[in-house]
Amino acid sequence: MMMDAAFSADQLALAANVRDVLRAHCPPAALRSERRPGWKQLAGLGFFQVLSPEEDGGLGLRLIDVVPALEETGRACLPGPVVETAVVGAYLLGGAEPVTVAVLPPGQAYAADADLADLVVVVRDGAARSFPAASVRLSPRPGPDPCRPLFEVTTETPGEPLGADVGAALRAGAVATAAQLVGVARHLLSTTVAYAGARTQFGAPIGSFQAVKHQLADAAVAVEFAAPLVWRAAVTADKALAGADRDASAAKAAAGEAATLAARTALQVHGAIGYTDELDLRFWLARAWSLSSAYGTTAHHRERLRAAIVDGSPRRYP
Amino acid sequence: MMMDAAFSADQLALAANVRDVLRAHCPPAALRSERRPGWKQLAGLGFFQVLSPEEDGGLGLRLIDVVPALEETGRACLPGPVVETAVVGAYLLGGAEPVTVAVLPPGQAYAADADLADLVVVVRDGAARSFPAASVRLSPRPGPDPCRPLFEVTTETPGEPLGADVGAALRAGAVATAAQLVGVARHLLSTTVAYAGARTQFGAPIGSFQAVKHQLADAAVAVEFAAPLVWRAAVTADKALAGADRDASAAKAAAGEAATLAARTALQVHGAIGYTDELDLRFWLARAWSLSSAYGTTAHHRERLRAAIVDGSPRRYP
Amino acid sequence: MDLDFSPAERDFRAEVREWLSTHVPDHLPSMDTPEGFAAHRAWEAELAAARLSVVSWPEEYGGRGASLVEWLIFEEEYWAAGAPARVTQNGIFLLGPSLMRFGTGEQRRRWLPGMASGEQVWAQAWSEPEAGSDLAALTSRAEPVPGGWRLYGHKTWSSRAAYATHGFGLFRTSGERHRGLTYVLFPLSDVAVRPIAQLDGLPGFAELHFDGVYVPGSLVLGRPGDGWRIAMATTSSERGLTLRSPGRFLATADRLVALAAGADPALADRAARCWVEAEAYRLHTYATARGIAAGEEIGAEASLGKLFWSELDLRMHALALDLLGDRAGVEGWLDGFLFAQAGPIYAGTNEIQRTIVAERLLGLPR
Amino acid sequence: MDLDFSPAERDFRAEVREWLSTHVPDHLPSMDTPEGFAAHRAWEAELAAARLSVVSWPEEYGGRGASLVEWLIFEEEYWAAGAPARVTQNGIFLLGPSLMRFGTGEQRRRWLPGMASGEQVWAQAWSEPEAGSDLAALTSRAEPVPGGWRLYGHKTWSSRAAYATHGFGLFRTSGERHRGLTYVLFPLSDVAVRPIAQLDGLPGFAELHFDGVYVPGSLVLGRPGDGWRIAMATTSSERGLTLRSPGRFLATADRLVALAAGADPALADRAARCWVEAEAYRLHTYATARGIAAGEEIGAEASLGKLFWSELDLRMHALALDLLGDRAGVEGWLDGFLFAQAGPIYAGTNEIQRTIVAERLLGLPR
Repeated sequence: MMMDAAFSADQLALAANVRDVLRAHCPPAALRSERRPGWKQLAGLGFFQVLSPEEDGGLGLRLIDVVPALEETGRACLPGPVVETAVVGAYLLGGAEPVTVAVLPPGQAYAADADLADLVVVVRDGAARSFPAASVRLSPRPGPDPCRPLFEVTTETPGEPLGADVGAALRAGAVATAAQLVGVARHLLSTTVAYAGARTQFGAPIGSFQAVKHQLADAAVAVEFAAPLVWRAAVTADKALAGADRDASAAKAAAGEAATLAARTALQVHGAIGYTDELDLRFWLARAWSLSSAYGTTAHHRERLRAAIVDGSPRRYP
Repeated sequence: MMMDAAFSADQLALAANVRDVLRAHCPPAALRSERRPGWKQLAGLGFFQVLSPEEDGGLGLRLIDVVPALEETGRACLPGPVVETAVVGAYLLGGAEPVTVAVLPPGQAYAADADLADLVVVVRDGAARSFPAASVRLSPRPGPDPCRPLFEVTTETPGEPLGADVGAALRAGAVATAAQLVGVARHLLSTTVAYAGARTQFGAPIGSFQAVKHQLADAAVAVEFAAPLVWRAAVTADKALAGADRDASAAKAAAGEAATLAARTALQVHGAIGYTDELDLRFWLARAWSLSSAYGTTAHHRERLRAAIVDGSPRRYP
Repeated sequence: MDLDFSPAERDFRAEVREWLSTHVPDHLPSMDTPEGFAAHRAWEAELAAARLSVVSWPEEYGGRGASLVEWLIFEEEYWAAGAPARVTQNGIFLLGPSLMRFGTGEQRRRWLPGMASGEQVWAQAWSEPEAGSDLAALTSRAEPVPGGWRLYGHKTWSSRAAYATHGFGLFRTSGERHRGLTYVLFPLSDVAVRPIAQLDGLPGFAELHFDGVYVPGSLVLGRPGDGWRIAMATTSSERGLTLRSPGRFLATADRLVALAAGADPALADRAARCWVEAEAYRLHTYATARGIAAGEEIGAEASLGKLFWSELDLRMHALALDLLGDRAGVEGWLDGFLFAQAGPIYAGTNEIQRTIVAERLLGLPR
Repeated sequence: MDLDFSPAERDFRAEVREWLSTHVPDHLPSMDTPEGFAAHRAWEAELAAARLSVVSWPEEYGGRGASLVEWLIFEEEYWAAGAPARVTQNGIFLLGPSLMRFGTGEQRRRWLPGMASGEQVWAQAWSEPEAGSDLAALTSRAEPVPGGWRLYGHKTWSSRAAYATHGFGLFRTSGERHRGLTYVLFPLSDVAVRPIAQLDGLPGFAELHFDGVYVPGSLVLGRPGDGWRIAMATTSSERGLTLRSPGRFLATADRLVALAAGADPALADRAARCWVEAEAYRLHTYATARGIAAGEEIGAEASLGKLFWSELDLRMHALALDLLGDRAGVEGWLDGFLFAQAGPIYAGTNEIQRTIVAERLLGLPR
């Protein structure tokens, strides 16, 4: 709503480019038929190298610069390991070569989208190792999201240790995922508003009933106040400020809850049809659920927040 | 609603007697002018000796037998140490003599209604001691409830140790308070329904708006499903079953939350007028808040439930 | 009210528990696949052979004439044992009670035994594309022809219809909004069935297209024009006792509590809360059963229960996902999570339930 | 957007913090008692003498011409220092902005300085017994007489009016529902004021009875019939930035977090959540301030903020009571708890705010 005021014209322009590309090349129909719609075109924009240093051929931008663009990837429900390739990979690998990356973060059992990866990064016991895709065995595991399949990764080689700051990379992954969740939630809201304006029951559009209006308003409030926590977390991550982990957890937890609430509201307003393959809605519902447990579940981040704020020293003011 | 099916005809008849007495002798106007309205008439019914053994001149009933009657004392917002005198006192003192009792339970700083007491029972470190009112100093302390004033108790004598089972007495106090909270919540609901049917805004009774209906329905659900936990807790307390403490905590927490939700809903539906001395509503709001922290706050009971259920062994089935 | 069970009730519980402990199959494929449907039907036949498929029905229809309390006991044991979801549920829980109450003797004898044994599996056909919550707006119609009726129109969200053998639904026989509806049973063999894929990709629902399907007069339940009244009685039992007995939620809550052992206290707190709420639903249901045994009718009260269990089920499954993260699917919680999402929608949306509670139980103005 | 503050903003924060650290009084009696009202007014005068009472107002009216960001900084420091609630708030936050925007030069010069210094304390008079949420249904009226108007009717829920010196409100000057309302200022000396006791027994509100009170034409703000438009601009600022700056919630959340140290983890979890939410409100407000500085109008967006802070305030005070039990009163949390209960009611109920968000921001049909 007013949140655009938080971003610079350049940041918003990048997002607008991503949005245009995804409208053209990742329409909802593509979610049913393609595994990686729009990726070639995004690569053409330099999107997957956006955080890599300019000397490596990247755009050399900061995380905050891509928050609105990442939101657009959530809004479009873009499949594939976007955050892993454009964000976590850039932190861990430097980004000299454009490779597609899948990540198995600590606390998670499976790597999402590993079927598309050139490199699989496994983080265990605080250390990251990378494995060429050809060297690992992938076994599919059930998950909620048809466009974000999960794989158990079995490694048979020692892999290559990565020297970069693993904590910073995972933190950036959480913040980037939070930005996507905000985009997912915004799409869920707008598509539900459109449906509620068109669908009639009891002789009136269902969007004219107070119960529907008020549910949607509550979801809008949740999204509106999750968004600033996301940009705040991106800023503190970029500056490696004290509190960067805390802010990342605040962003991920709030965005996950906002998206889950938006999903619940969308399904409730749509009724049974929202539950089915007849509509595209299910892709965004699934994304809200699957990203909510990526890079730490909401509960995990709430636990970290409690430790940082109540047991830590939470001074706010500069 | 259907909960009457849970009680016997005798149990409901006792409640009906109490209700009739309180309608006649504890009308809302009395809450503004009297400290102990209806007490004499309730004593005439034997209400304050209801749990005492028949050989001591009591009625020899069980806790479950008075749950509906206790609910009526909440519904009428009856002032004075009702639970302390009729329930906790009966457990601790036997009840040979009819005395008015105030209690300072563990975890609480102040004794409610101690200004009316003949005896003040102080429970500390698992042991109960009783003090004649004349032997203690009472200092008023601020609380939310004008009809349930709080007092700091300063003792200057050692008091008399009470040999009875303190745990059982406090547990019964929590269950009895939960029953009162259900009654408070039921009154808040019914009085708010009446107001919503009469008050018009935007050309219609506000009770015809979905937003008002749905808030009240949610509060009704909370009350309806707190009530069975209360009678269950009374039964397991009477039989001293394993799980009696757990069931008491479930009852107290659920009833406190239901009453607090009913209070919030009542105030929201009434608007500013509910906030004022113009209406009687404020007495029930205050009672919901003050009883929620009596015999353990809702949070305290939730903590005990977690310990009993997740860290304990929660088998349900016989 | 005590939760003391009589010796007979205890014996019954022991018998059911014992039987289940040696018969419950390990894990059946989804009932929305052909092989899963067949496996579930075989399981229903096994249950029926032990006379455990519809314990509260009269013996002549395949039951044991068990009391409501015994039925609740059966359900507790059934779900605690991890037994499969009932593929027959729309028949035995929705149509069955209506048939017993409104059907002729011949209709009852003809249909109830096959329903109890799982030989016939029934799909419900209430909704239409333009009438979801607003059932009185139905337009599918039954036209009188000699000896019976011909059905025309289009139904949707018919659960289980992709594999079921029969269906039941409301069809318009006159223009009056509520009083123009008639309750009709029909074999699915003559109906064009188009499966609808759900979130999990499987056809849990179907669309039904009627293009003059003939049904004899003996397949009308009650009198023409009585459909609304009968359906309301049916949906009220759907909302209330029969469709969602506490057993299922108790079993879910127990599994959650086991999962939460050693978890972060904030999560353990939510698990304990779910456990208590499932218990509250159980206690409430026993009290309701006692009320029914004493001759009370369960009407709008059923809406209170529907609101409570559907919201509880959502919270329980959200907690499971928070506890398990990306292992929720492997651990078998994902189907339940998706099914829980439907709870506040089917059998009358929760918005409609709240309005019923407000108007009919609390007395707020329409 | 960074939260980097400029050197000037840092200096301003340091100055405010320093001044407050030596001036904030320990504890004033409630502003709804005569002695408390006087003490609060004395405190306002002290603030005004340091030119800290209305920092964002132009210097000629007693302010410093501070930016919105500086005002937010002031508020953060003010509440973090534990300074008293503002008895002047209806004037400086509601009427003041309207006067600056819609008043004549003479009106501004006449009224703003006394408002800034606390010499005049203003009460708002929107509601009537039959028009709470539905302001367009107001019936109190202003009748034209030579040189001015005579006011008739009955207002209620006028905060602070028991002790205030002046009031402002809407009065009907024609029958058109919205366009027949006129914005009038009036001295309370000529009005019959009947205090209304609140939950805490103190007269936080009053009823105002107008029986032909004369006000000169110079006390009408804007043109006759413009009242609704001006009031909407006022209530939008009431909902939005000015009435409830983040500073207050930040201070409450910080105190809660301190209380929660060592508490049960489930309670600590709620405290951490409140802390984060107060921070979210702060960040959102800075972004809004930047938007306003860039020329955007704050309209229906204000409703989002009102919903968020009022619900947060309820949750924070409920948590305080859960943490403190019967010591909540002694520890000073009870007044805040009661005040928080009013949050979802005043300045447009939260039901009205949700409808505004749904219709004006999301675009749902009326």
